Amino acid sequence: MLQQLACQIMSGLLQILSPDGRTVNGTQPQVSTVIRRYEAMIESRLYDRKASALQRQGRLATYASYAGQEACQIGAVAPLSRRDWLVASYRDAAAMRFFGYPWKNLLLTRIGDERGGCPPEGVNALPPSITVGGHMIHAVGIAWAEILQGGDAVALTMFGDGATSEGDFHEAMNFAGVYRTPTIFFCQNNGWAISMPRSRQTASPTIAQKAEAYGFGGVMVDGNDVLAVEAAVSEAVGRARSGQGPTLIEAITYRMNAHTTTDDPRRYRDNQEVEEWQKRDPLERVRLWLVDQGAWDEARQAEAERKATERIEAAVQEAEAIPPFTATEIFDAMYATPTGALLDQRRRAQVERP
Amino acid sequence: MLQQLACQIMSGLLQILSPDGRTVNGTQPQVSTVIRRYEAMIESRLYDRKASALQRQGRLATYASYAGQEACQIGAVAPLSRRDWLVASYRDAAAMRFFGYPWKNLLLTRIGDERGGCPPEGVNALPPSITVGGHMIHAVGIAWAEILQGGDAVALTMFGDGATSEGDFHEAMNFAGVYRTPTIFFCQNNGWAISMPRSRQTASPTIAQKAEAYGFGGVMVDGNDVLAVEAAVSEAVGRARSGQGPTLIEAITYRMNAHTTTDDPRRYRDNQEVEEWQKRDPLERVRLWLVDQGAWDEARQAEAERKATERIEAAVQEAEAIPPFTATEIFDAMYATPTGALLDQRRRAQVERP
Amino acid sequence: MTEVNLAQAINSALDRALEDPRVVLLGEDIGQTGGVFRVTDGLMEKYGAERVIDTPVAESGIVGAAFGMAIAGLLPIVEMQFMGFSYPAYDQIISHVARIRHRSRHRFTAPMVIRIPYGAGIGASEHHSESTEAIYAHIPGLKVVVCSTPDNAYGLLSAALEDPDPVIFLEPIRLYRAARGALPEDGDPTPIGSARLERKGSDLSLISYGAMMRETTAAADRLEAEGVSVEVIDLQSLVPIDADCLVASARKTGRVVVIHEAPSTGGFGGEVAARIQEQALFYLRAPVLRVTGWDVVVPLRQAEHHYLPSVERILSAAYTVLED
Amino acid sequence: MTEVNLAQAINSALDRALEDPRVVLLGEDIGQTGGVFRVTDGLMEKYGAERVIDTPVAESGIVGAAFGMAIAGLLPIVEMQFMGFSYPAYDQIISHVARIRHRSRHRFTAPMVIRIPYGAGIGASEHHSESTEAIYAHIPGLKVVVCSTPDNAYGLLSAALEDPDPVIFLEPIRLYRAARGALPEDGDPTPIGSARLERKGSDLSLISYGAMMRETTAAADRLEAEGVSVEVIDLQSLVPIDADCLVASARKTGRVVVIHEAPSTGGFGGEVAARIQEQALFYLRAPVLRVTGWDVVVPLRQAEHHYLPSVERILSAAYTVLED
Ligand SMILES: Cc1ncc(C[n+]2csc(CCOP(=O)(O)OP(=O)(O)O)c2C)c(N)n1
Ligand SMILES: Cc1ncc(C[n+]2csc(CCOP(=O)(O)OP(=O)(O)O)c2C)c(N)n1
Ligand SMILES: [Mg+2]
Ligand SMILES: [Mg+2]
Repeated sequence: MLQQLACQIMSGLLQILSPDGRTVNGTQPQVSTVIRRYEAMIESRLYDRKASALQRQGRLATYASYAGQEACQIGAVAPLSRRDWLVASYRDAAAMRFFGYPWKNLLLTRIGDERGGCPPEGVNALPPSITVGGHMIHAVGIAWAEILQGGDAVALTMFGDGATSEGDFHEAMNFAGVYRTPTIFFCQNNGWAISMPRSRQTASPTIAQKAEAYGFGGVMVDGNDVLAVEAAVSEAVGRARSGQGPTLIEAITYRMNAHTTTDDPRRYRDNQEVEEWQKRDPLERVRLWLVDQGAWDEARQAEAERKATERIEAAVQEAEAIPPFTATEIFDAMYATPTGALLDQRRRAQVERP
Repeated sequence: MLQQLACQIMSGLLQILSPDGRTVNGTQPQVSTVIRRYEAMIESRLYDRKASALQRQGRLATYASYAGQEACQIGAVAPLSRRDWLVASYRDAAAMRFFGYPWKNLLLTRIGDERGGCPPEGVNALPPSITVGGHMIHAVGIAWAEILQGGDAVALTMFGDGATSEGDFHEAMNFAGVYRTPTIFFCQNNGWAISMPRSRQTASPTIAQKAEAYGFGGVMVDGNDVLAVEAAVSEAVGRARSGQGPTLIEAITYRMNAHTTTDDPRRYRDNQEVEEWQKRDPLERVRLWLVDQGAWDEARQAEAERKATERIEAAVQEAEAIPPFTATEIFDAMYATPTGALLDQRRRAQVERP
Repeated sequence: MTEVNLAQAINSALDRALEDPRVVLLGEDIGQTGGVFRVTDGLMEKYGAERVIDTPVAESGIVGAAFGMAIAGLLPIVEMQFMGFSYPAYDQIISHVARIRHRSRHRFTAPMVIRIPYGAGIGASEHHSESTEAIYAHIPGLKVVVCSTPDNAYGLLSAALEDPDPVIFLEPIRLYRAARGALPEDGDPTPIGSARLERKGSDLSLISYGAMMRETTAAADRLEAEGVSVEVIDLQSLVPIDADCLVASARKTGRVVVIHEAPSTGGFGGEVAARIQEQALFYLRAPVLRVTGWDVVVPLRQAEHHYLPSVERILSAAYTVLED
Repeated sequence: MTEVNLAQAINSALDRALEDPRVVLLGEDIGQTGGVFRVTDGLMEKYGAERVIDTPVAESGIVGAAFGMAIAGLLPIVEMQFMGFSYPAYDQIISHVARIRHRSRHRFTAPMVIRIPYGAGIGASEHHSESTEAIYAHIPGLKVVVCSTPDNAYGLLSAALEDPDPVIFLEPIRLYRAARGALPEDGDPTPIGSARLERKGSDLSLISYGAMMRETTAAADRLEAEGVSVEVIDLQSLVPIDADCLVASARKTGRVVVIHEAPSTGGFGGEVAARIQEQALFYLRAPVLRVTGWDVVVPLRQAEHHYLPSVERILSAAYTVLED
């Protein structure tokens, strides 16, 4: 399989499942695995809808929808094991959830509560990065530490096409190349960075090819094809784990909704473009294939949606049940032990705002 | 000639004059031009020696020798016209001088006097950059302004192999690519960034190829061959001037001396490497060729050295004759008009330090 | 006299600025969408994509490129999308923008305006609520101004554009829509370096700037209703600072409270307090108190209100100094 | 008891630190050459290139990678080659290093030490003489310490390494060779957050830190010779600050001069003066004066001496406050 993969990578965009639900190049995916991926994508899609709705109701602050990018999100983390690390961004809630970061935490962050950034022990995922670009080098440092400590875990970092313009992208890629750290750079090229189209973000024909400037390989993959994404990441993880260093993966995808709930995409893009991408929906092609295999039907769809909705609703309830910080609790996590100035201020906060 | 050039560039390192003073590929350079370049290189070499000596005598603060890189320095700026811009680094005194920035100013900066940073009107060269990497984007902005203002000047920026690791290199290259600014990125890959060898600075096989990540072209040139450097830059300038955008040029060269006068290269590199490069001296091959053409002899050499020495000595005298700033003059160039706080401080400086 | 909000006032000032062909605007999403706060709305349509420039996501590059443009004779106005995203550009600002005049003894200069939306209060994500003006105010070579009303926004931005030196222009996010008022009648600049005496008084001086002017004037109203004569000063300009105004007020009232939303330690309030005691110590009848954000990262939406200085906290400090 | 200089003291502390296998050093030219000031001399040979790591020229990358290492359980000590080259890393420091504990409510932490050589006095090139501690002291989540003697360099660095939070460790370049003394006998850490009472006195308090301790103690010597009883405080730790020590001293002497080499406006001296007047106003018999570098870029070698606070300038301020 690897051989075959490599050859497709060479010839351009890696694709396993076409938009009309047929496998390309005679690959035969395992039905049970595909079902698991599809169920995760269903849950992700539903969470995204729920979160968007909550935001409209004023129950979340802002929210960044990943609808259309579910294949990237699930495919990118599927090959990771528990000991690996995920260093992702504000738009990667589905990936983080699939990696074990609870919906509850992801919601909390969006509700506006720092406790969202505290996943359960054992979940090796940093809180989602809000700054663009700064977090990729963290995945390099983590992976590097892994080498130095003799482990074989890898670190995968997720970022957008816009993030590749930041100087920090360059420094992260360069360090990864020089020290051959087991880092996977996973770029979701969703065509836009807020209002800036990919074509004006950088003049290089592809993002994948940027890896060559750092002495390692880059691949392009159909980001709306969960199997292709998973295959590309699997290979990169394998390389990283066996000491062959980093890989850059460019997943071509599309952000179907606004940048965040405060954005109005009609100001900068044609609805026609959105409609075009609608036809390449990442869920639909998996569903078609599964139906074709006789492994899926409407009943199973309904059941999957019901279960997912239950889990999401439970998470919403849990998250919303948490009382906001009191005036004094905001002082408690700046240092391991609050400084004298903080203790003093905490006291004043209590007195002055009774 | 351009055609021929391009083909050599494609095949790797561009070279016109081999270390033993023979032209490669049947190029026939113009003798009078070569003499002018050679004389500039002689003067540069002598200045470098003088400045190093002055530093040892405590008459300069630190000094960064460019010995071995004279072909880069002269070749890089030779194709520029007066209306173009030069944005260079601490090691580029010879290039700056050849562009019109007086030795006097370059000395002043090294003596430790800000007036070094004030070249005569009409010399479009920023004071040498001391921070590594931050200045390249300035050449992008300048070149961009040129487009917006309808001019056809170009901006050339000089930097080292180490500088390519900074995030600012990436952002500068990316902006130049996106806006197709008439910027020439001239990298002197002298093998070392203080104690860091080029091979550990980045894992990409060449620096030139990094340009591809930004959608434009990069070329490699023998940096110890002044004619090759000039040819490569000429072509890049031509492209930039005619609206074809930026070029990255990697000139392969070597720093023969210490990083600066406070550095001890024996700590990190073999003398053997230095000796190897001695054989590729950028001045010697030009001299050999000129002698071969019957256009140079010992008398002309002596005469050129005498004249150069005179000019350098005059500059040293001029620079050293300038009295250091008084206690109040240091306040006079922070703003167009000093702020109240500065006026107040200037008064105190006079009173408290009589 | 039409009323506009703060964002519209800045938009008007930018619009007028663009009549000068040297002016270019650069920033992330400022063109096509008119900026995340719509401050540059309509300007790209009016002046073209060559002068109102949408840039890649690269703050250091934006400032560095603008610096080059300024060197070459243009007059760039840069937008940092949020103050929390200005840090990648900090090196360009401190090492180059602020220093080129000094480095070249006036030979090269970089007059430009760096607009930075700042401050908390809209329940935004992390990094979107910063108030780190102190890190800019400490850099020799920069001027730092903060607007608080449509009037001074327009006036200070006009002055910043006329200034031969680089100006950091801070815009309180919380007031973009909330602060409403008229534009200056004559369109005249507001001199950089002069504070605005919001109101005169004799018992107590409240000194603030930017978004906190709201809470400050509200506190002043309350105090006046209680019979305290309050002087309210809007600094407007952190660098250069209007020391005369501050010192005169402190000498007159003998009681001073400084208010800002940035954390206390190392915040600009320390500079104000230090200057006042330097020049008015023996007039002070109480310590100069600072009412500031706490020394913590601005909390997210659920607890943000615990962070921002409230009218109550200002009042509490006022009562304390009035007691002495 | 062998005498060492400041650079050697730091080298010893690093050497001892490296005995802990979690410790790694990262920086430009720290390995093969032992650092431009030879502070890390010999450490790569002793501990290997995997633990004493020469990096590419990329400050943001260095700090960001070290941050990742810290998250993953290592204990990185980063060297910024000069303070003037730390700005490209400012975003990583403020946005990530200082905040990950807060962002994750203690779940992830980044204990690490960022060593920064700082200050003027050796006639260096531009950007090599910076003293911008104020921009670090204003960031919640960081601790900021400044050494001034071999003893407290060793002690503070040891404490910084034991600290569960990130510490900015400032090293006065001017004292690397000039400050000589013994290492702490027991190798014990110097508590972060406590000032050092360099000498006790009753007429006047001189408060300083880092390289300026030299001029400060010299001025104190002169004053003592003239019969003035001078208290000298070496802050050591800017964040957290030892407010009790400062306030007690101010209350005792009633006359305070704060000395640092950074520019005055927005410098840390403002914080010190503000705090003292807040807590000791009615004990003050004269304004707290600041003797600082001027609000200019540090001049190059020929005029640098005009910039740095001199013993005379400290004396002049001392006489002023003693007169009141
Ligand atoms: C350092 C920094 N600069 C600017 C921003 C504001 N911002 C948030 S998202 C975004 C666009 C990012 O685009 P991309 O990387 O393609 O990711 P996408 O949002 O498309 O997933 C920008 C400019 C930021 N968060 N951080
Ligand atoms: C931002 C920044 N970081 C670090 C330094 C310190 N420094 C001065 S020169 C240098 C090496 C630069 O190497 P290279 O770019 O190859 O240029 P070369 O000195 O070889 O000409 C370093 C790290 C600096 N000047 N600026
Ligand atoms: Mg995108
Ligand atoms: Mg080099």
